[in-house]
Amino acid sequence: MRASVGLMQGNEACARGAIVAGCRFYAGYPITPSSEIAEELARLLPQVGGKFIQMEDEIGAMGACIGASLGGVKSMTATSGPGFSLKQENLGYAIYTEVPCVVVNVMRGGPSTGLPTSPAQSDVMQARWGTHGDHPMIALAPASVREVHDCTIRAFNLAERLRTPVILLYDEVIGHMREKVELTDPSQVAIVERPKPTCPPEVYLPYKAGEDDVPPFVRFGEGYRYHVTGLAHDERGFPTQNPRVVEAHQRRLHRKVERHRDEIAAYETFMLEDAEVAVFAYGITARSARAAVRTARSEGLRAGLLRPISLWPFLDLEVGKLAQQVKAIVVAEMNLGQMIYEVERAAQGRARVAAYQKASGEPIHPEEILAALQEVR
Amino acid sequence: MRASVGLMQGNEACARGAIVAGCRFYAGYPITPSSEIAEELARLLPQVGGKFIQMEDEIGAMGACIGASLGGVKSMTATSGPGFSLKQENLGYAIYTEVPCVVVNVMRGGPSTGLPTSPAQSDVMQARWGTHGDHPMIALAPASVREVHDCTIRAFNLAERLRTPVILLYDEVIGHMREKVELTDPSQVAIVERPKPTCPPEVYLPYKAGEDDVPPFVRFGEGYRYHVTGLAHDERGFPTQNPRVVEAHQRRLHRKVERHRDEIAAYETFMLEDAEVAVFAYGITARSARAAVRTARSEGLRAGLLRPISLWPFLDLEVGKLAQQVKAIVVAEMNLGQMIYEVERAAQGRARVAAYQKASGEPIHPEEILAALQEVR
Amino acid sequence: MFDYHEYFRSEMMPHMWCKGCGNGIVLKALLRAIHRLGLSKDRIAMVSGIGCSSRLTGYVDCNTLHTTHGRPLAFATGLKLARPELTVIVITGDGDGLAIGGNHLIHTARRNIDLTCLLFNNQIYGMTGGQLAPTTPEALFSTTTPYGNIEPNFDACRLVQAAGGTFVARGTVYRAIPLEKLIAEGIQHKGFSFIEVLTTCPEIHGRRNKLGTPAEMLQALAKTTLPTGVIHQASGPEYTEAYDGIIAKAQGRT
Amino acid sequence: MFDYHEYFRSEMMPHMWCKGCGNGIVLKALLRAIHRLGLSKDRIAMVSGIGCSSRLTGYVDCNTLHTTHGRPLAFATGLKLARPELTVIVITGDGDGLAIGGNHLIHTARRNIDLTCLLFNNQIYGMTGGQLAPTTPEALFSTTTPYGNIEPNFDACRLVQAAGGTFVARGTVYRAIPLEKLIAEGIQHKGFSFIEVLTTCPEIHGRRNKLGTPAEMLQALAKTTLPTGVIHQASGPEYTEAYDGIIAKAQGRT
Amino acid sequence: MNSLVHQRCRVYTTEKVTIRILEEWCKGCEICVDVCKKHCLAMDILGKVKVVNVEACNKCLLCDVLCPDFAIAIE
Amino acid sequence: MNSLVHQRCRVYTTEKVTIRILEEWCKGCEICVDVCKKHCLAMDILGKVKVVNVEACNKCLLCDVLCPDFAIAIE
Amino acid sequence: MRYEVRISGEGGQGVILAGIILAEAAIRDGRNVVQTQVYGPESRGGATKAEVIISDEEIDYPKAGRIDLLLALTQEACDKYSGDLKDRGAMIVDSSQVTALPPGGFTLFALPIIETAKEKLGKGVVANIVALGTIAALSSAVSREAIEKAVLARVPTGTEELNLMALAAGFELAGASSQ
Amino acid sequence: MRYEVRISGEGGQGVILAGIILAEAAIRDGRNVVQTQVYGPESRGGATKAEVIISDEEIDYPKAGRIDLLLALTQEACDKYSGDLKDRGAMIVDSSQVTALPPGGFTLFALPIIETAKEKLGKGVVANIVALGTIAALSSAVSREAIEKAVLARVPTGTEELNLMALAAGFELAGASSQ
Ligand SMILES: Cc1ncc(C[n+]2csc(CCOP(=O)(O)OP(=O)(O)O)c2C)c(N)n1
Ligand SMILES: Cc1ncc(C[n+]2csc(CCOP(=O)(O)OP(=O)(O)O)c2C)c(N)n1
Ligand code: SF4
Ligand code: SF4
Ligand code: SF4
Ligand code: SF4
Ligand code: SF4
Ligand code: SF4
Ligand SMILES: [Mg+2]
Ligand SMILES: [Mg+2]
Repeated sequence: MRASVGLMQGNEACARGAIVAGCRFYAGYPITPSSEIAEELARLLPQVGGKFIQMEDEIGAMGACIGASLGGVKSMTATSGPGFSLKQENLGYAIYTEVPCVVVNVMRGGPSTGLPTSPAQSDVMQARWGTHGDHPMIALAPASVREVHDCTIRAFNLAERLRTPVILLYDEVIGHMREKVELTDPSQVAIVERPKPTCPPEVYLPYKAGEDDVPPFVRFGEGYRYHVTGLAHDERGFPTQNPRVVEAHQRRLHRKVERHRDEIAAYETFMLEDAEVAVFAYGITARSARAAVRTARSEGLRAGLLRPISLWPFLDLEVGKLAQQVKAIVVAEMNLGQMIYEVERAAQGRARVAAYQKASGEPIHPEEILAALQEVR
Repeated sequence: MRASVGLMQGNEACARGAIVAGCRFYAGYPITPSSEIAEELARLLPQVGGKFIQMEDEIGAMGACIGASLGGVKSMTATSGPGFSLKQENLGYAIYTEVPCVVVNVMRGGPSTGLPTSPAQSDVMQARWGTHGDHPMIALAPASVREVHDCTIRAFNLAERLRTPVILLYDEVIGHMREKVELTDPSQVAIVERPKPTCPPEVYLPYKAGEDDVPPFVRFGEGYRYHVTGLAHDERGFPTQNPRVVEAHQRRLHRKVERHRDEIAAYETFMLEDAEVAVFAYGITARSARAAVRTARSEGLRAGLLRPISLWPFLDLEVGKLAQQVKAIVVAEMNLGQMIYEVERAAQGRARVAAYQKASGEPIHPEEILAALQEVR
Repeated sequence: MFDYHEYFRSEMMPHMWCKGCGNGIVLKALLRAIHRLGLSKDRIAMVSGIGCSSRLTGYVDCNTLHTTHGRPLAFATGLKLARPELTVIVITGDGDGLAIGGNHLIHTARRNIDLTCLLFNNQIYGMTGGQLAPTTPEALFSTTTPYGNIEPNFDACRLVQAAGGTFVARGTVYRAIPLEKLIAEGIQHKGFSFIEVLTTCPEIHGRRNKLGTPAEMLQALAKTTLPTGVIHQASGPEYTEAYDGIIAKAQGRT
Repeated sequence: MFDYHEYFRSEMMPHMWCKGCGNGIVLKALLRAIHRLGLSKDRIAMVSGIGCSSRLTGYVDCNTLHTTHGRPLAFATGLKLARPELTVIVITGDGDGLAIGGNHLIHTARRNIDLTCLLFNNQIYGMTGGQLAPTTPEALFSTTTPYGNIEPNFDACRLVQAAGGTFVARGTVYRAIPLEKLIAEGIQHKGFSFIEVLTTCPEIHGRRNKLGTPAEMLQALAKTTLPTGVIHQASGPEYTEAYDGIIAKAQGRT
Repeated sequence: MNSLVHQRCRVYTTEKVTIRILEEWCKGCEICVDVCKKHCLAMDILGKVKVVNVEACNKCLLCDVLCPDFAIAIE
Repeated sequence: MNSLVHQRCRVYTTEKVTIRILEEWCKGCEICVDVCKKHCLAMDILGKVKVVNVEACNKCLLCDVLCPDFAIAIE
Repeated sequence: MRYEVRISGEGGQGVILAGIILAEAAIRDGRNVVQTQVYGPESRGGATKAEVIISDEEIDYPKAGRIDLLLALTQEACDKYSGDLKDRGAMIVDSSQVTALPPGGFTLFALPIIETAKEKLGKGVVANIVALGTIAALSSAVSREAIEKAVLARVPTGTEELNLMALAAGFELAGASSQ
Repeated sequence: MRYEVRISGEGGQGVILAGIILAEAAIRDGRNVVQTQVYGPESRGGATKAEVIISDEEIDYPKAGRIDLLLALTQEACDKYSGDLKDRGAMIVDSSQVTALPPGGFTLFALPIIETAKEKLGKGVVANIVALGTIAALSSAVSREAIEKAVLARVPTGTEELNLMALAAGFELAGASSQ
């Protein structure tokens, strides 16, 4: 497990990151292009005393993941589009009952079966809104193999810290490519554990949060007998229809994520200081965007890049500021318009927002983004 | 089936509207608060020679619905939050393979099991983005029992006309309340049938569209043997990975809905002509908003209401215009912020956008909206 | 004598089940079985789906998990793998466990993981107001079979046995003491135990089909033509134990 | 002599299956059975899920529907109800039909709707590169059981029979002529017919587990310990016909 | 807590047997009345069970075991 | 169309039997070679099947029925 | 003018049907109407209610909030559902069932509804129709003709007579009381 | 400088492994590297390819688009994958397999790679390693030392000798040809 410099595949990096983060349970169902995560963990988990199970479907996998997490074990599942759709109901359950876990979606072309072996970025809105009912959401979008590894660890840390599922979204190219990576020694990586109650069982309220809106969590079987339900519930975890209790719970769930926005928010800027036009791009597309910005600069166009690493909650503030600075923002995505809606909203008409979209199953080439930049210059 | 004036329940109106629209197949799985639609259709369908089946789950119900539609029968399914989450994968299949059907979601409190018997409006973003991959979406949101009936018919007409699933979204209160309704004689209602090919089988291309981007459709078993797949496919319906073909298909799907926006778009304005503040509200909340606007007017506040009946595609233009006219728009919804994102985006900073949100399981009362209006006046 | 109240969450009682509903009788048998086995409340986890029967978990003062419709066995599988030392009891209904959750049932049986599953078969969807279940007898009425049911129904025990279950039993709420024994045996069995409990829904199913008073419905169960008692028992490697073997292998210990 | 090519979509051939894959042999048997029964291509609908085997529908020149993973029986149920006059044949894999789609399988069997389901059991997930299937023999390797499989596997025929299937049969690609006959009988059977076909995945499963050449894998099937031939046949009301009775009732004709 | 519940019970007692009825919880399903072969039990006008013949009770426990509402206990 | 496919076949024929090989489609799995008890078939150096002894063929049809690639037909 | 009626009682008493009939009567009178009720597990057995809002204008907000007339057939229903009765509203209770009244200023009509059904009409199940009679009599919600027709249109054939008698009995009870 | 290599052949020839070893060799040389390949059903049997991009700078776009060096072990692979070879790029083909060449201006090296593996080394399976030798020799992609170490690190124990010989044979073939 001692990591250093080497060639590593994106999906492998995800599996290894999970092990470093303390993940000791994986339940999944195979699907291209995410299967290597499962395959790697089927091998690695028992080596560290953890467990891997291939369930009968993605719904069961999500359920088993939540069950294991309630058993006190850091848990993960991974899938791609069709499987991500199937997980939505239980994902909502985990959000509502505040059970930490990490859900990886390696995006492929869609909708439906689509292009199983081609990349896309067309599940980013689904990641935010896929399950029914009101819910907050945290999603990270790494752009390199190294970042897959680190974001997986961050996803676990955030999940445990905030008692909520965290979604890791990256596309087939990132999942399948091998890249030179330099990894920190696992012993140097900061690992977060779920907040534990300090009170005795008799007074423990599983859904009573303190200051930070995160209720302390104790695994099943430790004497803190409590109830977990996907029905609207009170601080004791018992079903309630009391409108005030229901509303308060709903609002706390949102606030929990909202108030930790700064802890969650992550992005990279590239040559943005003096930029007059900017690209907004994430994941694989951001790599092309970086290349395009380099070329644009060499051609005298003051371009820059805002690359969100955390997609949800959305970087409203950062995009708002960007819109004040630049003339135009090119939103480049491998879909027919998803994050651009958020950029438009945050820009509030202060900068022109232009789209570069592609849904052919191929990654966007730097030259395509360069052309888009030149058009809005 | 001769309709006239009478007391009718929302869910019953949905079932009756379906029969008038020519629906002859229903597959579903019971869930509160939508079950009455199924129960009513279990009774009505065989009376008109149609068929009803209760499937083993919502996934199967959505699948059966698509199968029946390919068999040439207008088909419907209905559900609520948790079931709507489960239907997402097959819903995407129907969109991608262009199989018409109507999917009803009677919204209840959520996420997860939530409040099964309480109203909410918290699945509207899910309706747009719930399935993986890029896809267009049509969704209607009636606000009265009569409108449930009419929107159900419209949903079928749009579905058949555009070869795509159409979603009907309303909440528990609308679904369960009984109201005086006056229905047009069914024989006077315009019913749309799916576009049929005029060419012989040998040259039929099931996914080649004409001018209007809607490919003609022929049911299975008529000599036009063809292939339907959720994989990316070409005009013949055969799997392809050709980037140009894939991209063209994706763009046509979006264009198909986009170019018929005017046919789809529906909304009501109330006292908006000279309004200086407006409410944006749909479904049950719009009824409270109407009452609030009345009271506001009586108190000298020039308020008005924009009530979208079609939620998706979003009424960008109409909201954009509204933002130019009024000082502020109050978006009132029974959720913690969903359509408000779209309103903010379309408003482009031209009007203040304020939220009135409630997630307690109770409908929003007119006085709450009135207070919100007074605050932004 | 044994006092059920020791096992209750007093805040949640009395329970929400209708007058005369058989679910309370099953709950009693379950609590007696737990008591008889001397299991500590801290060491028991109960996992249920959605339905009237699944509300049971809310009432019992142990580690309880009320999951999503049809999925309790999947959640329980994860929990058991994470904490093999817990006694995990799954509560499900005929809709929850045989309709939407049928697949998890057969796969859990196949894996032979050490869970005890009680399936409350009341022949109907009680919670949602009386729709058809895969156990509703032919010709009976439900809200979704207004002209009488035409679907054959499942023999849950046969199905679970065919799927590989190693302890398969059927009891009824009318014979509550034998039921208690079956439950106790199921819990003690190493591997997947399945106990179908024939129970009654007088409020919804009974009323619609004129099946008589709650007591009459109970008594009718005495005459079931289905076999009762332990129907099948076999031994085979238990899943969490087998997985320990994998860990040993992976760590080079075998 | 009979010419398979009459039934092909020439644009889609040759097929995508690997060298030596048993799927082609099943396709042949199926086409011969169709030919033998003299069914018109226009009157046949084939519905499949997702997997190598499910790609079959793309090759056959009839009304074909390649659905989502695990769901072909649900789609087929809707289609059959809409068009009872069509002969509906469902193609599924052991992952598609027994893992994710297991629930639809048992419920379709229970309803006894007139579909013919061919389940291609190659003991593995071929399409996704060789993960564990619920049919993978114990101790064998797959990409998700790198230390050997510890899960018992399903006997699909037993399961379907227990669920209520009225025609249950098992054939192998090694005995391709009897297979053809089983398929023909299944199609002719009124009600749900289930035919498990033991087939081979030499490229993925065979290679990883060193099961020999394609021919050796075929020949190994001759020695299967599972019963083959028609395993169970019964008669019972067929679902679409029973539903016609409901329509008659609703319309006051009975 | 137990004792608290017990205090809320109506108690009928003889040397051989004690029958406790938790009226609050009794939903009046009449199961106990029906299954008691000794006719010890009956319904009162408010639809709650009452003991009409505690002497006849043979401690068969049927009522105790079959009451779905934990409203009757035999000791 | 059939005849088109047939034209693309290599044909081996005797009075008793005609063996057609559609080389384009043959993937070289060797199943036919293995199952032919009469040793009529063999692989060529490009990994395609060829008929080496058409005379010996007893029309058992095993090769025809078991070729997964529709590449060999016996008439 | 918006007029809000709430009919409450216990599951099985026919409270919902009474609400529906009242609503249909209002339609016969040419008025607008919305009827709602409680759903879900908590409505099985236990207290339940139906609400009817009648108006000549369009009815925007469909839920009752300021009840003009409340009828309670059981004590539990009265306890649970009398909260929204408006100041000086009318409250009809079954005199044998409801003994404890909520605080507040309202006009009370304590009538032997269930007893009348049981004893005068010999059928406890028509208590809901008796109740309807009292509502129609004590309010201007619906006309007598409309409620009679509405009752006839809803009840099973063969029971028309009985139900009309029940309705009349309700009118009578109310008449006796309001004199 | 970005250097793009594509290694193509047929499933089972070890093309992917060759790509991985090449990439690992580049890492040993202290360079940045990205390796990609074809996935999915179409990569079973049939033509397949692995791509390696080597650079001293950060590698943004990870896919090959202007190939510097293309190696094709089969005709099918050559037909399918030679499209992106840049003008004046290098093309190494197996001389016995690839007979028809694509149009365009490139430096061709037709080498008996498979034959060398089969006949000189007695093991057809090491053709991929022979191929690697030719690539290392004919390009400046990786150093000889790095590729040797990379090969040793990846091949099964017991086959080190054979594989080093295969690599050397590749260098030799290339040397002979580039002289
Ligand atoms: C995904 C989903 N679909 C449907 C429902 C609605 N639902 C709740 S309980 C239930 C059926 C209950 O039947 P059963 O399992 O037999 O339990 P019972 O109430 O009869 O004890 C259904 C369909 C749901 N909660 N979630
Ligand atoms: C919802 C969903 N989950 C997973 C997949 C990925 N997937 C495609 S085929 C397959 C399994 C195929 O196995 P099987 O049904 O046995 O068919 P085979 O390829 O072996 O013929 C899986 C898991 C998918 N397409 N959709
Ligand atoms: S509805 Fe039926 S199953 Fe549910 S609590 Fe009531 S009687 Fe019991
Ligand atoms: S992977 Fe296996 S099942 Fe799939 S085509 Fe290849 S040999 Fe056949
Ligand atoms: S214990 Fe038996 S005899 Fe005594 S009251 Fe109960 S049922 Fe009757
Ligand atoms: S069985 Fe229980 S709930 Fe029913 S009447 Fe007797 S004591 Fe009351
Ligand atoms: S028909 Fe039989 S004998 Fe003739 S070539 Fe084929 S396998 Fe050999
Ligand atoms: S069986 Fe078919 S594909 Fe295989 S070698 Fe023989 S002819 Fe070729
Ligand atoms: Mg049930
Ligand atoms: Mg398989």
